[in-house]
Amino acid sequence: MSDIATRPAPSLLASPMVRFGLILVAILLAIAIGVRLDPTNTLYAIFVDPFQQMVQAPDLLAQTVWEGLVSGVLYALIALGFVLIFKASGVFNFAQGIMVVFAALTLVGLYEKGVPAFLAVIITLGVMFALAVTIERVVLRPLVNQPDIILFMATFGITYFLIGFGEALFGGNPKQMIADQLWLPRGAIDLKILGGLVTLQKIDIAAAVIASLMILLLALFFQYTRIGRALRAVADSHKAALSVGISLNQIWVIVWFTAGIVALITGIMWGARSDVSFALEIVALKALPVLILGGFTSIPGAIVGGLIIGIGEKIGEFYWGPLVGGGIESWLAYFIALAFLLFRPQGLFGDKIIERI
Amino acid sequence: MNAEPMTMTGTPIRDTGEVLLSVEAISLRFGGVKAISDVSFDIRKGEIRAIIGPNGAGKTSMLNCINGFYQPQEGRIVFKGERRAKMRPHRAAAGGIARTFQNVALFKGMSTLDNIMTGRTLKMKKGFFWQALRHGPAMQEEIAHRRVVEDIIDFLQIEHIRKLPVGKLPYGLQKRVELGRALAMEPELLLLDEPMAGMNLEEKEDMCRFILDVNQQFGTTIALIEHDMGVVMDLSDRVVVLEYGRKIADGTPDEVKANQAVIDAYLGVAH
Amino acid sequence: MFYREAGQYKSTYASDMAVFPLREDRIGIAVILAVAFVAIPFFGSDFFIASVMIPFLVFSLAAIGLNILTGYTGLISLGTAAFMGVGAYGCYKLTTLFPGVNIIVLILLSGLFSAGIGVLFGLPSLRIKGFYLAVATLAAQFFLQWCFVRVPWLFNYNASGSIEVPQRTLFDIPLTGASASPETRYFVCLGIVVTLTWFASNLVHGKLGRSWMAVRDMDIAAELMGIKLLNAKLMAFAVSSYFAGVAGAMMIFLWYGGGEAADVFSIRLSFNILFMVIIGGLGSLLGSFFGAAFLSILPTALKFGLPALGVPIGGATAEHVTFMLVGALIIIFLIAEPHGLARLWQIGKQKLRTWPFPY
Amino acid sequence: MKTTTLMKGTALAALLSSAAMAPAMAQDSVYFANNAYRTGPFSGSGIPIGDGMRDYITMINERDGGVNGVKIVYEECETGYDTKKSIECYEQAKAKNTIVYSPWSTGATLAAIPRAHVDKIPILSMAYGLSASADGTSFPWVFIPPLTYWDGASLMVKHMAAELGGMDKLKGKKLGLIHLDAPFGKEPIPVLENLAKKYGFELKLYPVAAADMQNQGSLWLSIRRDRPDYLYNQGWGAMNPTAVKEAVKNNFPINKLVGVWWAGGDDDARAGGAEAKGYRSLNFNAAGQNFPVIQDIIKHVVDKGKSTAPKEKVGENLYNRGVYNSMLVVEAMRTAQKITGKKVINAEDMRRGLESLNVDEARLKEIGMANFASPVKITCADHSGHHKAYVAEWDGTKWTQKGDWIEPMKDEVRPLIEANAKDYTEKAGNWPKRTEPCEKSS
Repeated sequence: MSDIATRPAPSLLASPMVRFGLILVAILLAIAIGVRLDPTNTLYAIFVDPFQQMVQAPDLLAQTVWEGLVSGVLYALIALGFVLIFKASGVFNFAQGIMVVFAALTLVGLYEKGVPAFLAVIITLGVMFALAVTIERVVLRPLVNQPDIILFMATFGITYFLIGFGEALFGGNPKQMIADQLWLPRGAIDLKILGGLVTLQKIDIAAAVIASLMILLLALFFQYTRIGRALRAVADSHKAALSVGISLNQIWVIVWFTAGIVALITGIMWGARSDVSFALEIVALKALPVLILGGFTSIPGAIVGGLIIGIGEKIGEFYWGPLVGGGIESWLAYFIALAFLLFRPQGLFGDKIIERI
Repeated sequence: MNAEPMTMTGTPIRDTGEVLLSVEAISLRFGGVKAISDVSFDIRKGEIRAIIGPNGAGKTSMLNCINGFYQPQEGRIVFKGERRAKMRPHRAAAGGIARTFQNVALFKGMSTLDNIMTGRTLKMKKGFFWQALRHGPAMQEEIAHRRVVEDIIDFLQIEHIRKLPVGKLPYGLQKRVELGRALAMEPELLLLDEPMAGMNLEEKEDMCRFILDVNQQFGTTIALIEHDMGVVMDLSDRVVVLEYGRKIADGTPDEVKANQAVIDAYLGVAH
Repeated sequence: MFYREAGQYKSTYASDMAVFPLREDRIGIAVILAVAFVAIPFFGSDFFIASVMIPFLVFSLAAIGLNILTGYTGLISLGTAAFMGVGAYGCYKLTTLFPGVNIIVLILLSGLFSAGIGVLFGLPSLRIKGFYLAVATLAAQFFLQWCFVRVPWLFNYNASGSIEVPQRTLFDIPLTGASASPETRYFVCLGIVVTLTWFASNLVHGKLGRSWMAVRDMDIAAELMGIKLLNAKLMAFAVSSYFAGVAGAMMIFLWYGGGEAADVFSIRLSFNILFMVIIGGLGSLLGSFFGAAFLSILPTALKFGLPALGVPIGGATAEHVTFMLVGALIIIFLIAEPHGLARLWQIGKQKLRTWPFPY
Repeated sequence: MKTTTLMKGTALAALLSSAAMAPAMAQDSVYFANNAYRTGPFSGSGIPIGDGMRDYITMINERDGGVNGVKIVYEECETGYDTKKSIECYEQAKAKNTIVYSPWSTGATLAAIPRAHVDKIPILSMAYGLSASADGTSFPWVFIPPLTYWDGASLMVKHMAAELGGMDKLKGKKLGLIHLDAPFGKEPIPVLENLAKKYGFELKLYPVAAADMQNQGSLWLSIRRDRPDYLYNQGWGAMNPTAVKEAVKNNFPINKLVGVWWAGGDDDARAGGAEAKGYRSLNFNAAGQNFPVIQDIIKHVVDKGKSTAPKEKVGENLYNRGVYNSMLVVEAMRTAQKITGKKVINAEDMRRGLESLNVDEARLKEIGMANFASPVKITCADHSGHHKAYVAEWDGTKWTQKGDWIEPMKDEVRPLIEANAKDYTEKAGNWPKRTEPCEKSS
């Protein structure tokens, strides 16, 4: 073995300050909840009642899980865009969220200007390709070999630029996704099961199917094409890839374009569920806890992480949210991710952190 | 090469004092891989102790165990009579163990002066509020420690780079600054991990001189890892040899030189 | 020519360790302070003081706070706004609990609340690093923002859910509340910012600052030098959040003058302050001022300055242009000078040092 | 280097100072600053409102040559619905001597209220802002016609009772409140809580965090679980279309979902597609182009290319609401001119004008707004008027009036307003006592 090795990670819980902090948080939470409720019923409300509800109304539980699953798929799609870029270029692309909005806006904007729907999709893909080329030329190439943090910051710049640019071009008002024109199904399938009704939106089913297909395609692409192999090589080592004659610039364009395609599909799906507006950009932040869970470099991680976050926050909000007045969905995802991090700092599927000296 | 004439004679002539640190049956594993198995040796007060061995023998891991960066699964380390199975790095530092690193681990964004001043961190006692004021006692303390640091800078002859950021210094100078940073801690035990790696002859000679001076002037006990056998044999009082995480020899340079297992290890006898 | 170190000898360590060892720099600082304390309040219009200078000062302080955490200690935070919010709400509670205590004291004390909360959310930093930590700070951002809306105790059960800034005086001069003149509020802000900047400068030049930078540059080596990582990091969180908290209290009490505070301390603000730190220069106090000046004044100048100069620009267009410009500038800066405006300033000074004979 | 920096600084300072200088104003004009948000996540609502406001003022200037010959210099200040920017806008409006400040967000209103009382600038927050500011005795400088959020909440209860067949039928029913998790969204809660106690119905709260406006999945699951009989939506921006879509998706009877007037944008309802037909919202202005006033706007402004609104958007609900708001400004100005006898009025005159504002049926007819809105009367003590509103229904393409104009429960709302005004002024500490005399006419 070598002098370089994994270091037994220090147990966080062993640190007295941490333990103190955690106990403090727990006590504060307990008090906060306890004050709101009849004190004797607090424990019941936290530990018994939600589970009773789950058993009593299994249809609602199924519906909650389904809702979580669908939003999890969408989170996973955004996270997937992050992972693709991170793997190939080591850039933590903060702009992925705005790319989703930008792609969807371009599509809808073009349609509003009278371009037929499917032609609009093709043109939007062209726009995303142009965006990828521009980002590679203007941002990545001059910043090559800079520390990761600098590249991360640069993607903030891209985000802001795209917000201004997108609003200037298409206006900031919410727009409706052209779901019908893209032959996306509408309506719902009502399943009379579990002593109740579980409603599955066709658009949600379509989202899940399309997402799965896309992930499958990406996997095949990585596994069996020349470019895919090159991408994996770059992910392993930039220098090694260069030394066997892979053009980094080309790879970056391809990766950012791929992320752009993912963004467009995410935008269509999410837009069809609500509508296309810049408020989506904030929802896209939810992809970050997904990344924490799944690790920055793992595609399966992004998917599993997305599902855990999606389902976790829906169940948390639905069954425990009312105890504190609801609305906990806005931060629950981050806390779920944090809780996981305390035990696996590198994420569920992330590469092991190696500390060497 | 400059040398201390006495060690050339081969016998352990220096009166090295009582045991400062002893490593007792240490084993360290990473997952299934054994980095160190059942190694014991001691370091006596005032001596220069070398740890040598082929690449991957577990030398750096050994140093990492000594100053608490790694925690061995088995065995104990006794330092200044105090037994411990677990040790946090900052406790080791507080106990008087300082070290340098194989690949220079300086604070690249800081100046030479600030780097060496960090070595004084443990010795500076003024609290937060005095620091925020940076007047009165805090300033006096800062100045007192600055004096010590300036002495070290003089000693290592790096006055000219005092205010430069270390990231841009040549490698040899960086190693010197790193030594200065360790010295600023006024350690009882100084661990040097390949202090001469990647240096040219002239720089090596300088570094050797510094090491000997430190040992003699300040009476600092030194444990060093080094690949240059000439340097090891010239500098050290006693040598411990590791191979594949096991100790294969321990003794004076001459004894070690004559040891068949060591010769095999270095000449690469088939295993 | 004017700016030389030649001829200035340091005979004591104390003078060599001064923050501004050069006479010219000290004169420069004196001039800036004179302008800030005398010229601006005398010659600036109310609009300039209230909408340009006070925001600039508030953001400078917040940026210094974040710079201590991100620039000096290397821990990225996306939760600055939430910590500012803690300061603002903390100050509001203090003013209701201790109506007799001077408001300036309360503003300075309110930072302690955010320091405490900052430490709490800094705990994971021992175990997680880099981007992971950045995401973890988002937990603080969203959770605290939720609390600002959801815990009615924080806003004294006001039906409007907003902070109402009471009038508080010093020597019968109103410092806060609507009747406080922009000049007074500006002086209070300026005083706080100058004092706290001085503290910050002392800290980063001393033992604690060195520990922070050591943690940033090579945490493992720092640990082996005897620096307790958790302590150094938590200290950075505490000091950083303190600054953010005071900035937040100043924001509501001396700038906004009350209102719907919960949505003020949003993720957008966190990002903005991060940009200020990046553009200004990571690890530079001076850079924090540059960054704050740049990003807080630029949009205002675009929006109000251009129409005043006769350039027809609609409000919405100005807004879009600002976004695009800020984005583009971030990228340009990162490409041209990753160390920000502060480094450009240094390079400029270096050139000046040798001017007019650069060789 | 240094000198140049200093010079640049001075130049910038000069530039910004001059930006705030009073505009070179012709003798016969007044300045009116309006906050607009044509950018940001709420711009979908902000754009039609801004268009409506601007177009009405432009029409008055074009058609009548101003108000009694005094042109209104209308200027928009972009806020992006951001409080920080709105404060800048306030400072600018003040520096330019606006006759009235129009904050256009609850956050901006709250921030401006204390200042306005010192700077003596009237605030016209039309059916938004601080409900308590309807108390003219405590808030002489704030006006909140034609009704407050609390009136809206009481209207919702009345509407529910009317559909159920009487107040007594409310007992045992469930009313859900979907609201933006911010002060604006929480406004109706105290009134609804009181009424729930009084009439024995149950109130359920469904908060939507600003970050989750488009992500309401779990909230609607809770609605499915709780099965409320009616839902009141106190939402804004991207939250509304999402709520309508979710209601459709979750098979919630769409005609039982009623939005506050700000949840009644055309785009909000359109998002739900054909199934959104029947979605309702409270309203205090009529939608559509069939009013003389809108026709005049089309004739004098839109057709002449002086509007940024496309012709088909003219007459949309929020556009018309912008028109209504500008009408209040113009009528108040006219009143001020009448009271003071001056032509070019200032902010203090405008306050008096607002306080004596009385737009009755006849006047509405004169200005081409018959059946467009209910008459408005503001008095010295009552700065809102708590006027009638109606329930509008989305017919799939446009908003139509459903049912009559109904009075809010003024007797429920008024005590609450007075209590809260007292609370507000007490907490603020030396809140200025009202010194402005009431007009004799009011």
